[in-house]
Amino acid sequence: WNEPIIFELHNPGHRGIEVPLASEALKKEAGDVYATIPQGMRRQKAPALPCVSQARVLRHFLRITQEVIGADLNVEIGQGTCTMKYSPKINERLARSPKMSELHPLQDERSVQGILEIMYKTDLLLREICGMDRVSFQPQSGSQALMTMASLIRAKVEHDGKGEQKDEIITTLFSHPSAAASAIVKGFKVRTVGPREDGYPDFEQLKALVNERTAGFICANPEDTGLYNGEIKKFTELVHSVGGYCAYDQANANGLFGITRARDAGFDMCFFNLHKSFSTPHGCGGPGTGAVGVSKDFADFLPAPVVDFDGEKYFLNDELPHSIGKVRVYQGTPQVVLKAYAWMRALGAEGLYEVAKIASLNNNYLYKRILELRGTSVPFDSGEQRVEQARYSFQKLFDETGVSTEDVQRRMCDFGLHYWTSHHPYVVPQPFTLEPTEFTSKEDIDEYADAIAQIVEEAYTNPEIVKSAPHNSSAHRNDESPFDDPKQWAISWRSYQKKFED
Amino acid sequence: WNEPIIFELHNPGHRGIEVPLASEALKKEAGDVYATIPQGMRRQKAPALPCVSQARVLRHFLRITQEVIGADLNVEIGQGTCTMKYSPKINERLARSPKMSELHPLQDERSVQGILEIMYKTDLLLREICGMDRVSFQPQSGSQALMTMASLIRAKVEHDGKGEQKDEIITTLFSHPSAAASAIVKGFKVRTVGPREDGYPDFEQLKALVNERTAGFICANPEDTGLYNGEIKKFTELVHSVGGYCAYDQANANGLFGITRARDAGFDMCFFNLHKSFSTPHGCGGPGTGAVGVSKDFADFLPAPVVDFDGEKYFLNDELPHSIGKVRVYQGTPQVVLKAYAWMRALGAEGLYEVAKIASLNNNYLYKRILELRGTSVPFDSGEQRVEQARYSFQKLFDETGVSTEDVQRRMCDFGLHYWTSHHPYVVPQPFTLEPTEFTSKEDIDEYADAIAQIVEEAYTNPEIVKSAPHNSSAHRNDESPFDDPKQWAISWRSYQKKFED
Amino acid sequence: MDHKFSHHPYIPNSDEAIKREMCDFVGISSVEELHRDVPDELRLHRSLDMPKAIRSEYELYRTVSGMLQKNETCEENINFLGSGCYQHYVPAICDEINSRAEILSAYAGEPYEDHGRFQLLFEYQSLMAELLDMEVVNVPAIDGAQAAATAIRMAERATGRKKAVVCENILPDKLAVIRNYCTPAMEIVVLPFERESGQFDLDSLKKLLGEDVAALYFETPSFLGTVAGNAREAAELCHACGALCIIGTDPAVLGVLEAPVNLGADIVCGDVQPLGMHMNYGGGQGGFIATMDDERLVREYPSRLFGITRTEVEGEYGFGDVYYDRTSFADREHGKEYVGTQAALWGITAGVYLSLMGPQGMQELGETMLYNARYAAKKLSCVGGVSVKYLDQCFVSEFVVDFSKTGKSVGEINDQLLSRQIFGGRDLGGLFPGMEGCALFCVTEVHTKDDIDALAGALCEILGKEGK
Amino acid sequence: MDHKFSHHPYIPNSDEAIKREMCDFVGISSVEELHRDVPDELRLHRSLDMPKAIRSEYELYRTVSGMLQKNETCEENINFLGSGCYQHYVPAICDEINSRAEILSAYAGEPYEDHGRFQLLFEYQSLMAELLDMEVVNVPAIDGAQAAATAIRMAERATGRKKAVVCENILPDKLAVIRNYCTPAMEIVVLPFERESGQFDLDSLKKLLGEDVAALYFETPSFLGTVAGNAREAAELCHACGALCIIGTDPAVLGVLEAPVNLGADIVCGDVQPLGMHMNYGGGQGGFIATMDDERLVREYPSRLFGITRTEVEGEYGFGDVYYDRTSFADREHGKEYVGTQAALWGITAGVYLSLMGPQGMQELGETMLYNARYAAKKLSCVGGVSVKYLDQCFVSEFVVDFSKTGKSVGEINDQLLSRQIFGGRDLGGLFPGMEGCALFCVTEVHTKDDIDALAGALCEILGKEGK
Repeated sequence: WNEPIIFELHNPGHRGIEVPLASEALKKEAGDVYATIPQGMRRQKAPALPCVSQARVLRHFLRITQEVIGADLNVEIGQGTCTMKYSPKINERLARSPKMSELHPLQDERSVQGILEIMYKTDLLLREICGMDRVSFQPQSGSQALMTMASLIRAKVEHDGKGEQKDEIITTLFSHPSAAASAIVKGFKVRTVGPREDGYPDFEQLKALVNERTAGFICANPEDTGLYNGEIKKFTELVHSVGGYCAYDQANANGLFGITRARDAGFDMCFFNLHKSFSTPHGCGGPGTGAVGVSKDFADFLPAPVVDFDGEKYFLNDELPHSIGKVRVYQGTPQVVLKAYAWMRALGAEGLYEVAKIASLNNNYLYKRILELRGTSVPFDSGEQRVEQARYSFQKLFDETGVSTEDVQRRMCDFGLHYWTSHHPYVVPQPFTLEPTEFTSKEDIDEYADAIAQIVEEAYTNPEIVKSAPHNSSAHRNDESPFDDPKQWAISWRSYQKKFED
Repeated sequence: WNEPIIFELHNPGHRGIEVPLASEALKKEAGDVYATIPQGMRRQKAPALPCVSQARVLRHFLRITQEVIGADLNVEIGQGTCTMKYSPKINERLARSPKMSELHPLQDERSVQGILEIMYKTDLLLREICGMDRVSFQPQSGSQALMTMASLIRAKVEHDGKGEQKDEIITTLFSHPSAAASAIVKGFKVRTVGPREDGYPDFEQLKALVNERTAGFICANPEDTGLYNGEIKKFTELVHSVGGYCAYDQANANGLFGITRARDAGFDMCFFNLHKSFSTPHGCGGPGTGAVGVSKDFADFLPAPVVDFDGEKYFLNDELPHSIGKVRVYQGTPQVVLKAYAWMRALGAEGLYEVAKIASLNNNYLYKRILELRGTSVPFDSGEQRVEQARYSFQKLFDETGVSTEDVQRRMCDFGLHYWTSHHPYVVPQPFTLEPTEFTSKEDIDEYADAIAQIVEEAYTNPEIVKSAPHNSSAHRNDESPFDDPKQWAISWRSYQKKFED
Repeated sequence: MDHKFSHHPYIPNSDEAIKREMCDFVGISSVEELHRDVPDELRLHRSLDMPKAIRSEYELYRTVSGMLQKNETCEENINFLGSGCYQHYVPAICDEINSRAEILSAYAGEPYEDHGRFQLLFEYQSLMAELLDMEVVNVPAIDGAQAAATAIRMAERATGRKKAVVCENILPDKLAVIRNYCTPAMEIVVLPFERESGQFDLDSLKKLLGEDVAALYFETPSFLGTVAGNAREAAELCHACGALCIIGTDPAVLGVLEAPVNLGADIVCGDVQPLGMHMNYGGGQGGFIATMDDERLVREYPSRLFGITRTEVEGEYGFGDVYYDRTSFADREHGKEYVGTQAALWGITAGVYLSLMGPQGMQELGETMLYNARYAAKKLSCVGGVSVKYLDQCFVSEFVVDFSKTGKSVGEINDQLLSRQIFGGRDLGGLFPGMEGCALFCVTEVHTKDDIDALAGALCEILGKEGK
Repeated sequence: MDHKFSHHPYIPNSDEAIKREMCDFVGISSVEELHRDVPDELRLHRSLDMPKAIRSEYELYRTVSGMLQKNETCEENINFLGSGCYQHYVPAICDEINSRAEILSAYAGEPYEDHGRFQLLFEYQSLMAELLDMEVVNVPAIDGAQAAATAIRMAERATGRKKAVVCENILPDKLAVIRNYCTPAMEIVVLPFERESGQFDLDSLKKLLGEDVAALYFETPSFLGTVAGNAREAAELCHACGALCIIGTDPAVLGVLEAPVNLGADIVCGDVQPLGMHMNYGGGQGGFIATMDDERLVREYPSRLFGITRTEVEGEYGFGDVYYDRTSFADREHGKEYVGTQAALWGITAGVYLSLMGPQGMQELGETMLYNARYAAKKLSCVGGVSVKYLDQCFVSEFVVDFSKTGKSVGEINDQLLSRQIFGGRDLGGLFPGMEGCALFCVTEVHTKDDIDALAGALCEILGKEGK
């Protein structure tokens, strides 16, 4: 489509929808409401929103949605670390019932027993999966869950009387950027453990960093490399030995359901992204839920309220004496919890175990297919299996053909496929990160790997076609110069008008 | 996309959905059910349906839907006679409520008062619009409504004691093919009145055809030409004078709401397509509703039941002594009636009048724009305004450039636009039929007319680009040879496999 | 009016300035000059008399949904009504697809810009063909009744004969549709079913068949739920006299019951509603007609038939109309019956349903219904005074319950069930002489053991007797 | 288990034959050989203890929807709860778009293959910018509370100061979020509001402001519904001491109330939930942060900011991340706060909502709320013993009802309203000292005169007194 910006559809005679107007009878009794508005507080200039007819608004947005490729539409492997899986439509149907959507968070508990029951039972299921003692659904995302964990560690060390002394958090280089960034937000200094040559986090580096200042240790396992660190318990024990606490980023737990549990590896807390491993859809980036599970030592520190059951009815329990307060208004995003609950119920224990096995099998199958291609490699390689994802490198391809991983990325668009490189700064050179999940079929993996194979072939025979991509996507190559230039950047249509249309 | 046929996605290990199984306890009490199946009546060979995983089924159908352009997605002018209008999403939301969708047609009337009230009130609104005395919603489409009208005429002439004598129905050449075809189904002979040079049906021809054999007269007004026959009352009076009955095809009443009414022009019955003028969506061709309105003389002949109101409750009235029986099981498609009801309520009397005015204004604006283009003409032209549509001719373009109306049709696909020629046989040479409705904006009309203008320009400067179209559509040019050849045609995948894959 | 009729969200050009501009272009001074061809005597010189416009979407929503709240649904109650419209589970993906704006708002585009619509309906045809074990399936007809009526007319044209024998044991609505549709072209003769067996009798059939008969139409399962054990013999009798055998069936049972073509049917028809359509108070029906790829029959379809072909691009499929010249679109009154809007969206949905179900799903669906119906029948026949007719026969989901010995009418019993939030079976009294006091109950895969037990328990209460 | 775990519809490769083939390729003999890196001591040597899988979609639907049936909704009752989560009408098109599979299942594609996602969010930013009369709006933050907390942290970085003054008169949840988010980096000082006026006092404010203050945060309308009549003066006081003025607002009122930027705000923030999101038991929140196009502030956003550009094709727009290097995605702990999943889908939806509403819709929305709230307040204050606080001030949709002279507690009254299918206002007792016996009521455009009259009538009954 080449759909214009919505403002370009403006016609002052058009209208999208009408709003109920107060009846004359009501207006008469209410009196002159405008007179109540204090001097200077009434809107002077109507907002310059566009006037567009209803059907045209619909057409506009329908067309634009066709220019997005969600997990429902493509072979969803290329957004590694994102754990893109199938979000069953039945779960969405349930979540969109008015019995869910038309609830106000302050309703009397008697009138919301259904959703409270679902939240409570989801808490129980997640406790069983991670081995923790209590779960909060308040964080709306993984990053917010990381911030919540940093907040819990801060509150706990202060409660331990060591608030002044313990001001460092240790993380690992292949953990999510937010693990480090959210610790900073919570006033910690960040220390980073790098990987060994074989890709595992370096225990020797950890030893060098752990000391009486260590408040906590936050890591993923597997990290973005997809390697499972079998020595993880040594790590947590070392941190515990100096009075620090251990937090596990299980945003993506997809490869480990029923295999091993966070608590058993010595962690004090962990979190799951319900919008990743538990299949609730990403919605272009939220709302999701980063469900934080903690051991009983931390249960009273959680953001309040949590959902409890008194044997007869479910209720919101605000009695958390050491609560960090809140990280999100009300109770988080309950409709996301509902979808995750339905997903777990559809699978049961054996199903979750199968998820872990198949996600892993798919990844190792893909891993072998990718490494058979010319120009690919995996730095930081232990020779071991990967769990659910892997970070690859096209350094060799780049050296031999001049085709960079960003070139491959743009070319993949022409196949209607995603391809993600890596967070910055790149640790792996010319990186790309792939993650199939259990919903990916063998046919899908082959289709994806075949596309990469074709691009590799092109790189060696006709690199120009790769470098000049995309050729066949919904958009052509951007002029990227404005994005980092304050004089040119335009973060709204009105800025664009001002900067470019004069 | 180039999405395969669903059978090509078959993998015997995959599964799309699971069905509830009878519990062991129930099975035990039920006993061996297979033993109850008579000899030879149990399915021997499982149906060769494909096995596809749920996400892949979804992806398949989502992708295919993206290859259809409904009225929600394009400038919907090119399907003349189809009255493609905006179907408000709120109406769809209401119709998809379980309070509508989960009703069984045999439920006790006390449990369906809501839908019965809606049907009754819609009947009242339609009576007011057409001036008739009673409406049936049983027919699911316009063609079935035409057949219903033919059935009513047959029943009435038989009731009049003239069943043997009156065996002819007269229609007009620019009326819908089903007007003639359904009369044949009901055992009538069909006589056709052609147009005069100025496009109006020829009264002289009618005079020549009307006689004691005339059972009925069925026509549209405007016909596909978009011309309103102002002498229509002379036509109906003539038919009445020999004891015939007059039926009005108001499938498309879009240009006449609040302007003039069927009964006032002397018709005994008429029908509206709720999926056209009343905005309920077409759904790729049904289900719709062809609501048949009749004068009181025909009320007892309608298919039973109709909805009635006794002052306290709504009920299904089966007491129609001369009823033709049924044309559709149960009460037709009530969810369509609901959508039409909501649409009328959103507009009211003045809104319906505005619909007629704007549909007409839009059409006359388009008419002028099209006729300004080289190569276009309108045969059968009275020089008068068109109401809601018009049938144009590209004969001149064809003579001058060799580009046919079918070539233009294929080329219009490249613009993401529909373009319909005409029913067959073509009366207008190199025809095309355009119909904007009230939901079409001026900008839309200009976009459409500009696309035609560009193609006309191409026809005169570079005809090959038009003739070889489509270039940019979801599919390329078909090999059309199999469609009329019994040895090659393949109306199912299994036939295709048999005929082509050996 | 509070509002002038301008700026309506559904009518973009309902703005004075825009109207002005367009009128100028057209050469009129106001929109009132339009419709000048409508003579004064025919004009309505007043406003239509109807309630004021509800301009805001919220008020419209609240008004209409307020009316709908008066309905009681089959989700809120336990429903045992079937009789041609069945409560099956509708997979979420069926609604996901049929509510997609692209297809919901589409109509009749051409094979190129509406490639997807052709593919959707071609796939529907192909999937139904597998379920039915046949080769040609039409783009859906109005409903199963229309499909039966058209099948009979197809037989009329194919054989040149003007009489059809129709078994009594079908949905009465369907017989009414067939009668109207075949009148006056054909004579419809009804073959009664035997009250004691629920089946038609082959000897009676033989008496009605002859050289003047175009077709026999019967159903399996029948309206009463019984399986036509003599279907093969009936088909042979038809063929012996040159008549076609038309069998109506319920596609939901074909995972466990033999496809009618393998019983000898020449044309098979029925309703796709069970395959993914909500009941919609009867609005979910759509008809299918199927044959083998026999030119003699294919040329008699009035419906559109979408065929597959290849395109100029290697490996790409294209689609188009097969033998378009048959249709009334191509040849008006010389076409076969007529064609137009029917029930395409339901065909597409049935295609989605069958793609999800696969062979195993259809088999399990049938099996669950077999078990549930048998269990329900046994359970109800244990309620004092109640018996189930034809209990020794096979039925998949529907069966006849005889209350005639309970001292209460079906109407009374259903009233009392209704107050217990149960929709009881359809009263057969009045539909067929000799079936007074009987009701047709339907169970499908949506019924749990608890649901059936609740019915049995309620009947015990109502009839004042303990279950045995 | 009845079913082996194979052929699950969500796990296509859960089939023995497929697993076999893939294991062979990978070089293992079974899937049990995967995870060999997980040491034995860490392995869970048992199955997870949880209920059996519900394999059929129907049973899953029935189970979960059965649980949901225990909820009573704001559609089935008349709801007067607001307090940061508002019941507005959600246009059908908002749901139509946000349920589209394409965007619902999308995440983080690149500007080329996910061009549409960038455009959707750029348009959201642009539409919000018009509503707020500002130039830069972020891709949505978690909720309005997070937006406020981040705005304060932005001020911290922009000013290099470590103290923020926050008015007491905000949602208590929001204050708790701000406190946690700013601890320990900043000191949060609460500026109390005056009980008699519901407003904060400028003199008190002056005492708290100083060279060490990064920002003042207050809201208009406030938590109690009052409009901050001294907003301009407060902003001037901030600017005089080099602090930033951050104003929180409700976007639904901006058709009638002045945009905070024009009162002097440097940063404006709030929640998009009122703009087309269902309440979802609190799950519909999403935060916005807005500034002018001032590089000093733009570089402090932690959020993604989508910008527009041109492409190599004349007349085509492209989109991308503005100043990506700010973010934690680009620079881990050196980035501004952090970024990740937030509430993008609600941003997209708010964009659809504003596109539908246009300027007139937003103006009418505000006006209807003004009338409804004023009418409700007058009506309730006529109920004996009941008074409305701050009745002489302006409020758009929320207002405080004082029941302290009725002899009944807010809890008792709400209990009795609940039994009449009315959700009464939020109890302010316990939230703010001095507000015992008071409750916060909310009316919006969804309330009809009948709804409000029903509330007043119910209160008369409950309190045993006639309305005047």
